[in-house]
Amino acid sequence: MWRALRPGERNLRAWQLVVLVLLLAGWQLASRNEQTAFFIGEPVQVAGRVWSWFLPWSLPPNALFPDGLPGNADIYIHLGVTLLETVLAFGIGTLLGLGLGLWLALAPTASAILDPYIKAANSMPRVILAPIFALWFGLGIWSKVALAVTLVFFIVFFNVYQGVREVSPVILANARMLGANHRQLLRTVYLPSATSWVFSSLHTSVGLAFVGAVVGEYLGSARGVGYLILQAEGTFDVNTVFAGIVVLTAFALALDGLVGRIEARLMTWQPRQGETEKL
Amino acid sequence: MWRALRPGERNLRAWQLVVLVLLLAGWQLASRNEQTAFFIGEPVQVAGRVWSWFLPWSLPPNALFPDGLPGNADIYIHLGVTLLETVLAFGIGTLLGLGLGLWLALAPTASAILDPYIKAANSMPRVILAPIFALWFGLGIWSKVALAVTLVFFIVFFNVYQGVREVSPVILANARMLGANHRQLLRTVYLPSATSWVFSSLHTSVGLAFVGAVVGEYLGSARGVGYLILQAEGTFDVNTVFAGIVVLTAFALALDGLVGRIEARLMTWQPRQGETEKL
Amino acid sequence: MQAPAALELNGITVTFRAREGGGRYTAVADTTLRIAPGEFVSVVGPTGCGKSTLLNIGAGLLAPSAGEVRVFGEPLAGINARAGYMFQAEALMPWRSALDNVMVGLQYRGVPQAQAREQAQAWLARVGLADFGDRYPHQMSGGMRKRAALAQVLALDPDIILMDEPFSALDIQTRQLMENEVLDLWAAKRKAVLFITHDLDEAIAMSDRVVVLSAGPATHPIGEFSIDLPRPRDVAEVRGQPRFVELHSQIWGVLREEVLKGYAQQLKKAA
Amino acid sequence: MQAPAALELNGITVTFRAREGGGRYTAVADTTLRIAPGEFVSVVGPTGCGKSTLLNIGAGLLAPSAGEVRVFGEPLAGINARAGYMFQAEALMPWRSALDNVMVGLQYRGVPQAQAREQAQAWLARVGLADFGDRYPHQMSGGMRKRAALAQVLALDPDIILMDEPFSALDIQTRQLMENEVLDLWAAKRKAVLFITHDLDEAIAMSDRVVVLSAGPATHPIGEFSIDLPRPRDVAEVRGQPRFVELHSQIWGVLREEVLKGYAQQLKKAA
Amino acid sequence: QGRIEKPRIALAVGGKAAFYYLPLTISEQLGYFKAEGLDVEISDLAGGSRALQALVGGSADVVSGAFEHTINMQAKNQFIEAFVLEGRAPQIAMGVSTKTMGSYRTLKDLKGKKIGVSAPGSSTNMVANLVLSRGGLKASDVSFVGVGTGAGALSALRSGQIDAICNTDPVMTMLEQKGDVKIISDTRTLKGTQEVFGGPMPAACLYTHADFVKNNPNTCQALANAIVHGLKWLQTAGPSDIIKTVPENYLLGDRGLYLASFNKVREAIAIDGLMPEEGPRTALKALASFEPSVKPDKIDLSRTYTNEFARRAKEKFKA
Ligand SMILES: Nc1ncnc2c1ncn2[C@@H]1O[C@H](COP(=O)(O)OP(=O)(O)OP(=O)(O)O)[C@@H](O)[C@H]1O
Ligand SMILES: Nc1ncnc2c1ncn2[C@@H]1O[C@H](COP(=O)(O)OP(=O)(O)OP(=O)(O)O)[C@@H](O)[C@H]1O
Ligand SMILES: [Mg+2]
Ligand SMILES: [Mg+2]
Repeated sequence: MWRALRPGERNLRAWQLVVLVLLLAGWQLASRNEQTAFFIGEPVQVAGRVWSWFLPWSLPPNALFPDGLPGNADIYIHLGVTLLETVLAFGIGTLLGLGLGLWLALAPTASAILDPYIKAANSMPRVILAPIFALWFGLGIWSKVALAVTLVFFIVFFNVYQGVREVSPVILANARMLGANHRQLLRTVYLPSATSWVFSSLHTSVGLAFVGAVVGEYLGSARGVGYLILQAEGTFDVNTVFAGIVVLTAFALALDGLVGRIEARLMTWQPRQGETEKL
Repeated sequence: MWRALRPGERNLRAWQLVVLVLLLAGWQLASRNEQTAFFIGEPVQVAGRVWSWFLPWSLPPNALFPDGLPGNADIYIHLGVTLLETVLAFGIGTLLGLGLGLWLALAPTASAILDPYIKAANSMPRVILAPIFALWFGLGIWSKVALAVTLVFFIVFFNVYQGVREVSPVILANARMLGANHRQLLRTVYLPSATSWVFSSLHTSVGLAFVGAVVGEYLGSARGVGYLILQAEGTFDVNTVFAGIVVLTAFALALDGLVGRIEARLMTWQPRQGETEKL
Repeated sequence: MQAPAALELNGITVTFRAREGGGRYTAVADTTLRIAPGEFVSVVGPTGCGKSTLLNIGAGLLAPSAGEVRVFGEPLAGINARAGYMFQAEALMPWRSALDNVMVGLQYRGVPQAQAREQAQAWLARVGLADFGDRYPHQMSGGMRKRAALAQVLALDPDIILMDEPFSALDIQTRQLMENEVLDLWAAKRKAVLFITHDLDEAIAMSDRVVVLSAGPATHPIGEFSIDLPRPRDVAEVRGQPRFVELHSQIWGVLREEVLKGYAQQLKKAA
Repeated sequence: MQAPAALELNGITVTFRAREGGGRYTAVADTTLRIAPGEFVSVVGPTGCGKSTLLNIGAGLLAPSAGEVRVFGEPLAGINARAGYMFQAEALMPWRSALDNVMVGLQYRGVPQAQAREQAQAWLARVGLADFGDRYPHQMSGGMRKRAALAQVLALDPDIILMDEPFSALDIQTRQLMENEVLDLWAAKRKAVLFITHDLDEAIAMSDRVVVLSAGPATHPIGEFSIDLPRPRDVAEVRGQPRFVELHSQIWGVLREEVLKGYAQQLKKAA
Repeated sequence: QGRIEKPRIALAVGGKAAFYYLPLTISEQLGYFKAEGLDVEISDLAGGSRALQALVGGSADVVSGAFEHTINMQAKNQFIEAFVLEGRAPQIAMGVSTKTMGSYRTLKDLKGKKIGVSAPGSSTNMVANLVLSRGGLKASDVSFVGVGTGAGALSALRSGQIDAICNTDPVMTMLEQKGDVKIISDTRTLKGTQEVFGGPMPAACLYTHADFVKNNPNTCQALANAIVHGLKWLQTAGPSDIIKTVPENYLLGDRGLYLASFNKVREAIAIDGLMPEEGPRTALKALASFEPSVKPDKIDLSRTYTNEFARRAKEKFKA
């Protein structure tokens, strides 16, 4: 009995669902307290809001939603903007981080000189930079992309930098003896060897790309999920705030899943446990 | 001639100084434009503000400061609060990240179940959570610490998690054959092997701990450097804003230097290049 | 009733999933091997046949696809706690100096620090590394690393010793010194030893029994030879004895054929 | 005028900074070694004496503390581009399959993909791994990895071949096959070969000259022996020749003494 | 009326849902901007100062924000001009917590207490300063805590982390309704404004660079027209009209509350978009007392606003 229920590969999804249900139940319970509900909303209302955002079908008034549930299907433009910003920021930040990380890891003098400046840049509160980005990039999507890039970039950068320096010296020496030039070393030794470092940073930065885009919108924009959240906060509509967070989270997970897939494909060479086959 | 000037280990500091001077000069030049100055301030004024914050000696009116320069020496309480928050957040976030990262890396089932939830948590926009932290932890330092912890934690977590999984299988098998129990494996194999991963994440998170603390203060507080910055923003005093950033950055670099020292000490075992001695 | 074997591999089969979706590779097929307490068994066989795989099974690091492992009569689940295993690959912790590496097993056992250090230092001296205790692995030569690994395993005084080509990176002279060291230890404490080597001289000089494995895939023992040379032996001297030469040519005959068979298969396929 | 040596180490001294602040360790002291084009030179010496260090110097991977390296008459700065180096440690890229590992050098040279693949496959077959091209290094046995590394180096057809104990992980039979493979290649293309081994038989059977190094620290050559056995040789057969046995005992005499001296030093210090 | 020079207008506002900017929302919702031939994109930012920054940075053409900003910016040599007024009182109220300051009697009791303001340095902070100065207290006698204008402000007061609060609506009405605060000063009414500022205090307005006004008179006229049109509509609108016009999600999920708040601030909404004669001077006085960098003798108030557009708009919508 217990063995069948025991978490394992088989019933993984089931267990994840259990955790989800527990979380939702806890949330619902906590929201029974009026004051708390004021901050964390109610899951049912949040679900209702998500419904109205995505679906064009209205529901008549019922027990859960005394006012009924309009089916506005009006989130798509906001969501589209936010996703676009996120994906752009993720892509640009990753490329910049990779590029600069590789360059500095392979150019010890440049890295020694620039080191304090990069660390200084990383410790700047980004929120304060938002107006400057607005100045440079306008109030459109690019200022949000810039803000999110500043989050993604550093995470990727530091990991790539470290990853490259962790390359096995023997493998590196071997490749050099085999006649690899600088570019080839990069492609066949540094990059593959740093892959697991890069992916570790990508997992963190997927989330932060969303955070950056939303915070950017939150600080000033005309559309986007962050805009919806800001509007809702201004009107004490905490359910909408959380609906926004829920929607974003779902998309963040989807993007992360994509990253995970690419990772799994690139990392087939790694030894895994249990490669013997049970007969 | 050129050889003496060429960047190298010897004249590293000098070159860093050159970069600094160039940056400052660029800043000063850019701030000649009134409109730009509104956003980026003027380095000289910023320096003056830093002087007033730290030093008790006033300067009489002069060419650079037509109004003179008061010596208030009044930043210490704010700085103390912010540093305390940062260090607490850095410490707590790192410990949590290490602990949970180690645990999940070594408990594959738990990690598989919790995986989406951790990623979801990472992609929540922290700024929006600030009011909730204020509710839970009050408006004192702890709500800021909490905010900064949410930034530090995930970065450390993801790197520890990956670092532990990258342990060489042979070394792991060897330690197990030598009779290491779970705790000993952790201490003698997983942790040392993940050290470079951990430190890579610490370099990123030093900066983010500051960011978190300042943003926390920025969203509601009675003192701290973030409070000063916010106050200055309200009155469009951009020089003070940048003075705040400069001060924070200096301290972030100092903290990072400390981390670097510990790292260097723990990583003596790593092969370095050029271990032969030139006679 | 016979005393239970120290290590008993019963009908072991090991099949690897070769790659994603792809086929399988059966490295070892239906192999049975018993090592009595106090017995010294050597395993020889063509390269890539499955010797290390067998040792991994005996150490409990790899679960067999079929078959059963028993340690002193008990079925083995998980790591074989009574065995010490000297790996073929390099397994020293790069973040610990030679001395610390030798100490680590003792520390796991809870031996007090000072005592552990003393024992480790003594073991380092026995393998000729007394002066090199403070070197990190990357600062040692290949042979020095091997010897440090040997000291690491032997310092723990395990009941079963598994060794995978322990001396292949050593020069002949050092090798003989090490061989004698191991033989002395074995003679004094009567361990069960499972020893993999490519050097037939070494196998014969040291063992009570030599097992010859067939070429892969589906490796299995194809010959077992009892080595009835008198003990104690000195590995350098024993090679001169006529019985040694006789055993050598017997085993060599079996082995040579096997290797050539495997290689011919390869070449044929390649052609 | 003599033709310039293919590889020339002139008065090489290598001193390692032992550790933080701590003392130094002079591994190699004032060693001079010349390898003519087309010459096959073996280096033997006690373990840890500095053989790999010398090879690293010749490959340009390590800068000597004093002395000079010349390649075909040119002073060497940086990597020795005309040399192929088979490392003592494992140096295959774990993220590439065996075939891809053998191909990688050809790809660096800009050989077209299809052709590189074909050549690499041919080399894999020559080292008996035709069927194992799609294995990743962790899926191969120790000996298979060594052979793949050999194929990787030889596929590039370098002018100078540096090999650090290439065959120590192979069984005798495979080893002889590989030795003959290398000798054939060498005979056909007249490479300069610098070959490190612990197996004196191997050294004598293959080389034109055997250099014996002293025990460390401050290793330097203490004997050089011209091997005047007729070519072409078959490594298995040559061992039976009386001249072989004679050379063997000559070199062995020098070597044995050196190893014992080094070891005795160690033991004395430890006591 | 001439051709509109710049029909596409980027308008920035900090916290659009607030009552402070209700006229803007009304004009937008009723399509008055479109009616004037304008295509206005309203960007909502996290605070009035960010909206101003957007203007200075060039990413916004026009801002709906507090009039003081024009003075502030002149002190920094940037000439910004208000051209139509939306609010004639700052709509900021100050109250003391009934929980921690039940025994409050005079302003002196606030000495050493924690006062919540929306953000340090903001207009709520300024109002609090002015109120305190009437009780003879200096800013350094209390400590100001930034609590924002959202849910955080409510919980900070209710949980007793601050002893008094100076904030805008709907926060103040919400606290008032639940009996959490006792209002001690109220600039939502004209009378309260007079008390605190010593004169009429202009609040929200549309402002932009003086150059922009000069170069785009027709555009500014169209904007002023739209706002004044909205103001006119508000004069006569009943509660149900408001509820119907304002976007659903602005209604705080509680129409009763929204209307209660609306009634509180109704008086503060401008009537005709004209800047009162005394207004700029009041603002300058208040600002100078709060911020040493603003030197009253250096400010040319006539360059901070123009009534030209509002006057014409008023004529247009007289009917
Ligand atoms: N993880 C794995 N996946 C697939 N095949 C594997 C794996 N590990 C080993 N093999 C295969 O199993 C066979 C036996 O390998 P093993 O390492 O046991 O050989 P060995 O006898 O120790 O050889 P050597 O003398 O060269 O060390 C080889 O063909 C190898 O390719
Ligand atoms: N990076 C280093 N730092 C300090 N000492 C080193 C370093 N590398 C090598 N040594 C020392 O130099 C000496 C020679 O090492 P080397 O690897 O050349 O030996 P070797 O002759 O190849 O031995 P083996 O036969 O065991 O491979 C050894 O004593 C070793 O400890
Ligand atoms: Mg093996
Ligand atoms: Mg070596």
